[in-house]
Amino acid sequence: MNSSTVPPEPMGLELNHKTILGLGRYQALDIDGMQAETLAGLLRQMLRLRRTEEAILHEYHPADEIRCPVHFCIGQEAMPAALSLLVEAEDYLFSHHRTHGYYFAKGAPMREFFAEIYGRVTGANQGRAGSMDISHEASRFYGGAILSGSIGIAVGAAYALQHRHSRQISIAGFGEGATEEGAFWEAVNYAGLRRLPILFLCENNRYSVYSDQTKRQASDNICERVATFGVRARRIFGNDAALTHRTLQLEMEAMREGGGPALVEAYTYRWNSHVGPEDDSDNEYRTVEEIAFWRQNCPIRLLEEKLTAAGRFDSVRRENLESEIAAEIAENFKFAKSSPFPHIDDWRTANWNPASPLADRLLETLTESEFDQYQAEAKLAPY
Amino acid sequence: MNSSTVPPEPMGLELNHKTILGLGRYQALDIDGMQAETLAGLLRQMLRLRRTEEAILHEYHPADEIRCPVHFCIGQEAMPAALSLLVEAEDYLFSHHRTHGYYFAKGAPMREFFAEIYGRVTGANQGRAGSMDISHEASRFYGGAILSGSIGIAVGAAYALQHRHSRQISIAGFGEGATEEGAFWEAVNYAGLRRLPILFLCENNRYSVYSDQTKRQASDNICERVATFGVRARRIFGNDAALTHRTLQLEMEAMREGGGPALVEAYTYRWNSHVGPEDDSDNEYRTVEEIAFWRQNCPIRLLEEKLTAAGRFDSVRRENLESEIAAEIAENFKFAKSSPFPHIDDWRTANWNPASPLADRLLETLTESEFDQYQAEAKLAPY
Amino acid sequence: MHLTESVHRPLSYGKAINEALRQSMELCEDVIVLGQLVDYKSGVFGTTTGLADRFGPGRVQDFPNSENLMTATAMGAALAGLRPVVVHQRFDFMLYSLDAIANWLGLWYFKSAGKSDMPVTIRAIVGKGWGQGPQHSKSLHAWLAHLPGLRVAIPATADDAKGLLMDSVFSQTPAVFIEGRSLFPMTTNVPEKPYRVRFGQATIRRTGCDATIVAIGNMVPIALRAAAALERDGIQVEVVDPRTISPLDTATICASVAKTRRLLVTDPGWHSFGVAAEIVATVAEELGGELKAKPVRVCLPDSHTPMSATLEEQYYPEETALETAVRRMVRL
Amino acid sequence: MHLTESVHRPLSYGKAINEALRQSMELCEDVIVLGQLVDYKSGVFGTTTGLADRFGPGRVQDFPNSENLMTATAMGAALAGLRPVVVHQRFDFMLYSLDAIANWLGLWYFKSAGKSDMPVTIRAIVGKGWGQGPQHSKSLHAWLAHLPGLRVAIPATADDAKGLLMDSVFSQTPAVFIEGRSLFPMTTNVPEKPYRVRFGQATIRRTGCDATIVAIGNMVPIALRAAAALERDGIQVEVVDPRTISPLDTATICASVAKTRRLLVTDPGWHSFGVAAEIVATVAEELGGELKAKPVRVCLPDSHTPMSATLEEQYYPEETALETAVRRMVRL
Ligand SMILES: Cc1ncc(C[n+]2csc(CCOP(=O)(O)OP(=O)(O)O)c2C)c(N)n1
Ligand SMILES: Cc1ncc(C[n+]2csc(CCOP(=O)(O)OP(=O)(O)O)c2C)c(N)n1
Ligand SMILES: [Mg+2]
Ligand SMILES: [Mg+2]
Repeated sequence: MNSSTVPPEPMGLELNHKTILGLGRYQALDIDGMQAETLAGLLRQMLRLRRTEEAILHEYHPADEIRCPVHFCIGQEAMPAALSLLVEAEDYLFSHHRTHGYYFAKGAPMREFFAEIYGRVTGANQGRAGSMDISHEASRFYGGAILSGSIGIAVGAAYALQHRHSRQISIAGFGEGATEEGAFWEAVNYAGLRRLPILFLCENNRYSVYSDQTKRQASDNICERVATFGVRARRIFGNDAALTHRTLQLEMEAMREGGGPALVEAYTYRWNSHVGPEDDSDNEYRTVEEIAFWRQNCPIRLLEEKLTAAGRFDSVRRENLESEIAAEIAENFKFAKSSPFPHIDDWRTANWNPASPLADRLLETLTESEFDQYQAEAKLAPY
Repeated sequence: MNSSTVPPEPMGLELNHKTILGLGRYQALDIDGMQAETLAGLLRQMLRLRRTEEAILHEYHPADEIRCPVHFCIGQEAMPAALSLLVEAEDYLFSHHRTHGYYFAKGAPMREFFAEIYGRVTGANQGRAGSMDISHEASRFYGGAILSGSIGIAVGAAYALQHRHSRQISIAGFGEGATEEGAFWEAVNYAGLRRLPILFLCENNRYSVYSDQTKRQASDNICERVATFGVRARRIFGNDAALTHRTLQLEMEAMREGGGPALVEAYTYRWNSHVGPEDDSDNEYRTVEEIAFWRQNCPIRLLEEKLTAAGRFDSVRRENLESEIAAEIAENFKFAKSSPFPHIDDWRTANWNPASPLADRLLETLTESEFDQYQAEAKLAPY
Repeated sequence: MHLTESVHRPLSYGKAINEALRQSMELCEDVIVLGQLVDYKSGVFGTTTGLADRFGPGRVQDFPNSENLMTATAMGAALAGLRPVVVHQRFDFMLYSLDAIANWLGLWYFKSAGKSDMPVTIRAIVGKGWGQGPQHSKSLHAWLAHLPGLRVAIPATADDAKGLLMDSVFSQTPAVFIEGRSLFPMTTNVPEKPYRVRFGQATIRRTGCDATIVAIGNMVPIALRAAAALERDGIQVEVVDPRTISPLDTATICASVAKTRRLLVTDPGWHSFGVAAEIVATVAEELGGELKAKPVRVCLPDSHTPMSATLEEQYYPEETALETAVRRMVRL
Repeated sequence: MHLTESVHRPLSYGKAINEALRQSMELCEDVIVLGQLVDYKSGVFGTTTGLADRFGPGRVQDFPNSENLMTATAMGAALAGLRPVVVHQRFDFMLYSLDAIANWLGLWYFKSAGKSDMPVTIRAIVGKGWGQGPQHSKSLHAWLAHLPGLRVAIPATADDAKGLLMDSVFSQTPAVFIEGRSLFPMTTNVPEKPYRVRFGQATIRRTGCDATIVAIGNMVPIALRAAAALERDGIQVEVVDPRTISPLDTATICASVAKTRRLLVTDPGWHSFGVAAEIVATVAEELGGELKAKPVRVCLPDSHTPMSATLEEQYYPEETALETAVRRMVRL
């Protein structure tokens, strides 16, 4: 894989959250040579995710029926959209607390998503998990709310895939904040050592809740650090959906051919509060200018304008797309709201799988156990 | 601080455990410009440590009175010796399981050391800690046997020193194996972020028990990795006591002036088993040639030969030194063996300090506590 | 001194913690606060609000998402003379630091042979409700109580929260301070002065002769409501709040049960191998055959926390569960 | 099937574990072993010796000193169809991975609503003696038993070690398998065939009518020696070995105590908030006033482990402590 095929730094910039703000309106989005289908798919996925998030956002407090913490990903649609077009059903995808984009990227059903955050028995996890912890086994998608915790599990899936000489890969999505956990560096070291087929996707949205990255890390140079562990790493302007797609495609194809682990750091931004639909700006952690910059460089708008300018998109298609998405969302809201609530009869079996088919097949049962109490205890080597 | 004053790579080599083996007999030891006192001190400290370790080694099984796991540091004397001449009483020093060299480096008393490993009440920790966990509060020395665990504590001491604008520093000594723990990278990140006065001393002896570094890490490049976190890092041939001294001196002086954190990686080798006086070579993890190389480049011999050639040392001085050390060791053995064994009357107060002088002085005591059970419970913000 | 003359006024649990921190930092410049987001206006659910403005960033520090290091840092800082208070927004996040706690903090004093103290206070907040789910609502306070060398407070009222927190900060033995998030808005009369509530001293929240309920943390208000309901049926319940589970005031608990001869323990942790088991076992060892009814535990089921609100209702025991159990014990 | 016809022969506890691993790996190629130094000749105290030669490095992997990742790796590998066995040379080293265990492994099945299994087995070896000291000898098995979603075995004999380990490897629920290092050289008759011992089934190691000793892990041989000594005085002690503490076979324990009316629990963990408390509490709840004597716990003192051999002698309870306690219970 030739790293020069993906321009890692737009306009010759050394990419970080400070330099990016100097970009003004992002001009480097490049769709040359990309298939129409891909571009349409990117736009469609981003818009679908955006509208879904907006719908939840508006519904959240007034209806008061979604009773779990929700971390919105409005503004961060490019990565999940690009991923959705490239990830295969048999790949594994693990997500941090900001799950929604990744859930949809893996092609898991919207029905079970809405039902889950509404706490209904028809949800992906029968209402046990909610927004932060949602998983969908059939889709090989797994969320979880402890920072960096799912990354190590993703490494384990990659271990098994390599062990079986599979062409599938394992993917872990997380924010720049998760890289402060020691758990992350254990994962990176092992991935580099064993050259595991794992793709680390770091969406660097600058903040951990309100805290700026450079208040928590000596510098905004995750890629540089990760690369020294033997893991290929590159950073991109993460609101450029086309670039994100090209980057992931290259990395994933290389990885399926045994190219070893990689990290992609996508600079992006969340528009809303860290959690919930409230506004958390009274904590004065980000500037009006910064917010304006990122809204101006909305990933959907950037791609849409480019496509429109190239004559590949127009208001009619936009309207069709919008109404299709709106219908899908409305239907799934309805499904969720009309679904029954769960009930757990036996907490114990809800936590343990009592079946053991393999043991039943392979092992006989020993009931008696013997013991000679007169043995002198333990004379061991001293350590 | 000018990094060019310390040649980091002897003979232009890119230093790692493979390239080092090509060095043959190490020729680069350079004592020019070093004070006689320093050189004598280095030799003295190394020899004292070596003889102490040898004495324990020979005594261990036959007498069967030292009943705790002991990790010998024969072959690794240069670092502790150099450190002993530079560390100040008010600095903090934290060690991993291979404590002996660091204990002596901090100037903690030999009496309490011997008594401790003999499990006597006169020991540094009244026989509660042993070789792996020994500490000496008055000397600000602290050992501990969980890999990487004491490094974070060292960071905390550095935090307090910086907080108080002290010129003292905090030092953590550990092996290359400890760097695989996530805990280590959390410490490095924070040290780099806050520019804490902490000196990380990594004695890279290639193995974690039997396991080769490159079986556990993608490459033998700890310095490169650490440097990306904003921590100054340099590697040296760690059996060159003079070089080690110059390197530590520069780093420690810079640090006392606010120069921020640094790591020194010293390539060295342990001659004995990982633990205990047995021979662990039946695990076939290292070659005869490798062992021969490192024995040939014994840190004591390297320095002694240089000093002798320069006319600064001779057999008379050597004999005096040996007999002085032998007497000291013999006396302390005697002390330890004739000391009483400990007894704990109350396990509870052995684990808790019941005194609270500051609380006694600052706080009054409230005994009653009230409660209005009729309050409606908790209407909270949702997260 | 009983502080009886000092000024009391109603303060919420959350605000009492904030006041304890502020006063501690005023009293002694060695007190520092470390934790994610402690230096923002909203603070940690309001408990750290204003501290950074007042005492500056040097003493109130946002921390990277490195929980293990955070505890270790506090330990090293304590060793070098500071009195750090570490804050975890959720108990669950603290699990990354259990090595630091169990392999280092708890045994430091012991293994130094009493020569070296580590006055570290760790605040851990337990989520409850609004779909916190299994990774934001655990309370493993039983784990901490099992560790030698560590003290564990689990205050149920604003006044205890302030007094126990100040005692932690200014004592020599490390302590974990467990806060029930659901208690944050509840108010009690809190003295204005700095004061301590001593560890290992239970308080009787209500006297009665028919049964003893030992209630831990946020089960205290629930137990009191159950007791009030039972009183309407003529059942007099004594409610004991241990306030700290390590040390545990077994004398007060046993004295109460010796009087009532019936014991119910209610703990906001999992049923099995938890704090309730320790209390039931201790009473059984002390009072054995003197009980008139079999002791009962009312705890969380042995299950991880479900998200859905309807499941949360099933999961968290309320006063009716206590009432039913007590009624059964007194055979009414 | 009771394996009565199968060939038995004496095997040490350590060798029985080795055999369980070897047979498991033969039976199913999905079984892998991860742990520091598992692939060297000496293996982990001999328990992994020969596996790497036999099954190759792909299935027997040395692991970096990254315990948290090791558990997480096993989890991901299990999710993707493997059956990993993770090995910790000391329980203490596992503490780095408690986040992975308590925040992920234990709740995986629950939060997936039963759709996703994680058949992971974690072996943790508990050091005892020869100055292991406070960082190489802890056994926090009570912590693990407190966690929903996890099974915990603590075998006392070679035959149980093999059978429980094989049951763990081939079941769907994750398990922690706790090995007493001091038991490694002890031998029992172990069947050659692959077999399972089911979790949650206690065994009566000796019958008696005067008192029940429930003994955990390496306290079993000590309890049996105490029982033998007491028999010489005419005291008949029944010794129950739960074999697994989660699930805990409370029925067998309660049935024994219902017969003997006296209970002593001895556990190689700290006294307070430990496994012994759970057992005493359960019996108190079930049998309440039917006991003829107050129940007693004989555990480790609530203290970290001292290094010095003379302190170790004070610290670890031996048969005399059990004998004294039983004599007091039966008032002789
Ligand atoms: C171990 C742990 N510590 C703290 C938290 C609380 N927390 C939840 S999300 C979050 C911010 C994470 O920032 P980042 O990883 O950059 O992801 P983002 O929210 O920006 O997408 C924090 C601190 C947690 N969930 N887990
Ligand atoms: C958390 C933890 N895991 C495993 C061990 C077991 N252990 C003790 S020493 C050691 C080797 C460490 O190697 P290194 O850090 O290079 O130090 P060296 O022994 O080579 O001086 C290991 C794995 C431990 N003490 N702590
Ligand atoms: Mg972020
Ligand atoms: Mg080493």
